[in-house]
Amino acid sequence: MIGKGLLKGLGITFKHGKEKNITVQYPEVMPYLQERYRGCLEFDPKDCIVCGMCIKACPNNVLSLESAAMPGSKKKQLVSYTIDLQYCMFCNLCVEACPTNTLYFTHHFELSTAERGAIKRIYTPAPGTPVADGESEAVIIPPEALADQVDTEAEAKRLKQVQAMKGAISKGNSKVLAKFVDSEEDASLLLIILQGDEKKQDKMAALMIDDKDKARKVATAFVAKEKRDKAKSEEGKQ
Amino acid sequence: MAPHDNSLAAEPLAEFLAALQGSADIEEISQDEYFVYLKVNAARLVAVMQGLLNEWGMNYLANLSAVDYEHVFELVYHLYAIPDNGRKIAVKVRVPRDMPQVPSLISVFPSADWQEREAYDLMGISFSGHPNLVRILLPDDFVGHPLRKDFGKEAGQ
Amino acid sequence: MIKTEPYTINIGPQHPSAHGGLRAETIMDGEDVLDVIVHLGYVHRSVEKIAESRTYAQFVPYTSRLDYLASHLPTLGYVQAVEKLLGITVPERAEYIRVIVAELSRIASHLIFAGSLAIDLGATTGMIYCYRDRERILDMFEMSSGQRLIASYMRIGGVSHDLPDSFYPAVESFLKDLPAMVSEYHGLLSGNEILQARCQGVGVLSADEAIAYGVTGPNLRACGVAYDIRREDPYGIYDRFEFDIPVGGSGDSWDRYIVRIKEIEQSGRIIAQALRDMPTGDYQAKVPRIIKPQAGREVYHRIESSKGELGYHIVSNGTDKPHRVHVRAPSFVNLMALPLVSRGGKLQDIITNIATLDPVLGESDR
Amino acid sequence: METIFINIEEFLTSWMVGMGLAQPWADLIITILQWTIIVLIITVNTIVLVWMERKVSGFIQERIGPNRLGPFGAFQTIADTLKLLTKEDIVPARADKLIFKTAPMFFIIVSVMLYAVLPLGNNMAVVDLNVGLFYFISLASLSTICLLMAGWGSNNKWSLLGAMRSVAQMISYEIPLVFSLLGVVMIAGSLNLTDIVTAQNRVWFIILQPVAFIIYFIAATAELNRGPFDMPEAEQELTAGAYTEYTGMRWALFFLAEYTNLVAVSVLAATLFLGGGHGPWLPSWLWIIIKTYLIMLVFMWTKWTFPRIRMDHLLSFSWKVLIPVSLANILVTGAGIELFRWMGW
Repeated sequence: MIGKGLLKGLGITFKHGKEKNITVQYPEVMPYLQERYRGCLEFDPKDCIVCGMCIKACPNNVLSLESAAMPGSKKKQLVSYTIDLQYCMFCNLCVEACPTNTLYFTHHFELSTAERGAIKRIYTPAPGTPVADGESEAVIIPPEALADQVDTEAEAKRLKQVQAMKGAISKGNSKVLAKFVDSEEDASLLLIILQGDEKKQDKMAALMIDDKDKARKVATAFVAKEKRDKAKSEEGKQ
Repeated sequence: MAPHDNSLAAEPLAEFLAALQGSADIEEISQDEYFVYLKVNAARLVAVMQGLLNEWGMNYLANLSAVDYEHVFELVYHLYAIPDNGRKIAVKVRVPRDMPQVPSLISVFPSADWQEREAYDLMGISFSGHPNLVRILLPDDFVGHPLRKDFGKEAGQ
Repeated sequence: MIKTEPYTINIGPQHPSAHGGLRAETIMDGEDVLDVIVHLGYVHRSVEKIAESRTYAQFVPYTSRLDYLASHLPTLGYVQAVEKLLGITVPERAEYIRVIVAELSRIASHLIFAGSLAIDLGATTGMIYCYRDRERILDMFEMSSGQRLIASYMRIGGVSHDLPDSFYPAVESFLKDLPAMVSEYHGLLSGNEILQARCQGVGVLSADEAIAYGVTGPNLRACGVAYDIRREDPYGIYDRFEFDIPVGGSGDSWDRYIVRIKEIEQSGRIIAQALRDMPTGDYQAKVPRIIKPQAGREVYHRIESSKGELGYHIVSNGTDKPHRVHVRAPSFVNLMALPLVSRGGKLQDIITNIATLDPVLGESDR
Repeated sequence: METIFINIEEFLTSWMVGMGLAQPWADLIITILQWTIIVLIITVNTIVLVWMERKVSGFIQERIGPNRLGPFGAFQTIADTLKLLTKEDIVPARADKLIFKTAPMFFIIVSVMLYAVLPLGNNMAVVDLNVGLFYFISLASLSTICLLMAGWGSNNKWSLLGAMRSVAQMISYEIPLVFSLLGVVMIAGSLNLTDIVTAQNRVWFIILQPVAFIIYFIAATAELNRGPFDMPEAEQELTAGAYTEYTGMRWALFFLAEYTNLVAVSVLAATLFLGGGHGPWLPSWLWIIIKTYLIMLVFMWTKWTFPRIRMDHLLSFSWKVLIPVSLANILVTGAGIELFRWMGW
């Protein structure tokens, strides 16, 4: 009979009126979280052995670290460790990759911040913390201290030089480049490459000031690659 | 045993392979444990597909994907039959990069419609005879075909 | 004779029933639908391009985000495809764990289907009940993987964790309550004459059309074709389980609904068998840390996702990153049938058809 | 208790006449007072009803419903009203501005006018009209014009679709609604609502006219545009139908009018079928309130249980089922009345 299903539906909804509510009143009552729940990604600097496995495992470049060579040892020590949580997918790959359980997920899930920058977490080892590995006596130097060691005046001069070099490249002065490649032709080719790519330009300018030999190597590599690509694309057309 | 044991059964294939050996349309037949691969010239694609549909009952075009190999594009069509007849066929067509044109399969398999539009949109392969070859996933005013290897490489952040 | 004029109306992308960004440009004559033009891409995230710049293992979390309503299924398809590419055999226990979570995913996805169909037809309470029961499945995913919705639980060669002890009582009590839940849906939704009238005879898809348009999964089975990849082309260990393939008859929206509700029960059967037969042992195979498949190898692996045939076409170039990953998304291909089934119907039938074709736009737009 | 309101009214009139005011002027002031009170009641009642609707849906769906503001979330609706009052009033650039702006006003005016004839207790109708029922029905069908104005004035396809749906729906359901009431009128022998209530002092008409009551209930749901017949609004299909372009207080007026209509229709149902103010122990006006709220609970219960029906099914249901059944009901009623007369009751 038509209407029987309708009445049955009414009966079901009526029955549920008496049942217990399933609502969890969230801010007052915190939801029950399972043990493995992946809330916020946290880092514990004291166990880190600076192996970089987490950074290799991360699909989205969330993690980065700064390290310094430990005096008198091949090992490195941590200077700072950054978790840029806004890109994190909470996929657990870094946690699985970490050999010392330095990275872990907490149950804290209220991650919103008032400012975009605040979601980036930067961890530094506590100043004066000896490195976990007992072999050397190395002591972590806080990054602020490291910054003091840099000669600010020399750095400013260097930056000025780099800027000048960049200006020359973007203006199309291939003479500055001629020192770093074999021929005039290559220099103009390199100029085209560098003008086309802002990043390469920055890198090259810095290298040309800091390390002339390395700059020469990189420049030749760039030119050689460009030539190869050209040859290939011509081959492709044929 | 191959992982995920859904490899090809030898039984219904022998006859099929024998019949195809003689076909002039097919340039090359190869086989691994999961698929029979047929290499076909783009010009003969529709005829081959029609043959596979009519004579061998391959009525289900499951997948169409386009792969960018530096100088050529390769289109791979994965065919099955409903109800299953044990044959799993991947038809491959190679087209030159500077003139990527393939005849559309809409007349044989209507399911090629959007899949061809997708290949056009993302890989820039044009399907001649497609009634409505416009972008499907990207906005209409998008420039370029992002799945090509020479499209800007800076992915991620 | 009154002169009428067809007009165009845009359903979506901002529409309560657009299922997350579908735009159906509808050409109508009064309330009658003359044609539907589907526009996709509002949720396009270039997943296939991203795959080319990630290593094989790194791409796993992205696949979870394809079909976020049954996130274990797209991950399962991807990791199995890579395992095929590498020739890795997965430990027995991992295979059983995969089956259990995959079938739970399928139930969750079908519950979303029933709930969203209910709300699209205006029965708000039906939706709430379905979502309430799905919540129990999400709790189980939280136990096993630590994440509720986008679990990324599968790993190449196994799963990320073994199942915790708390998982077994939860899944057993869920299976125990499943018949009661299903009978409640039947009481509130299936038995309802209004819902029947809204679904029966609406959006009819014939078996031939469905095959020609590549429609798969429950939508194909609703047309009376018993084609289930778990049975036809078994992957993993699906050949060990006993289950029925529910089929419909006429291929209308009602059959698509009923087939899915019946599949919930069948998935329950598979989970019960898997729990019974599950061996102890490893949950992860030994997989090299850096995965570099042979150059030039390619594989197409397909699984029966909750929406239909989900396939991955992966081409390797010998490096640790795939040369090409193509996702054959069932929602994408199934949506092709939307204009076909909607033509000649009413405006309200489009809503029913979108709901019963059950597309997930994250998957179709990729 | 029974005559408390009538006593107050009489006291006020005599007080005004005693102050030297002419009788017609005193009556006018009293009438204005009555209307003001009715509008106040309607507004306050809507706030209660919105809260009740939310609580009912919460109970059905195993939720709590509003619970933050005041005891049991009772002030939630007040907060909502304040929010709506402060919202920006958006008029679409291409809208037919006059029609767009006046539609909600007409809607609420029409809804309030319905209360003129409703007896909210014994001898408590504002106007004791001898064609009260006729007046009610003709005014109720005016609301469709307001919806059409809203849909047309918005210059939006969704709105227009919703408006056209509402017109088709109202026209179809007006007929079974009237026919279902005819049975009651035939038994009572009057169109005056007070007389109809008096006619029920022995037995309620829901017992004599069960079919008519069901038809009235269904048709009234359709007239009210409530689920499962909320075609003009249909938020899952038409986004919000005729109300798509309305914001802030204009939208709130529609909302208010819908609930006003809901109360009016429920009062009418209580009056015609549930014996109006008849009932033991309690005063008549309290009985009316209790019965009205019970009927409204059923309205809400059905809304939150059923899916929305399809437009063409809706129309064919009216023309092919409800109208024939209601006609048959009239026939049976007529025959029954004759039979009873013949038997000498």
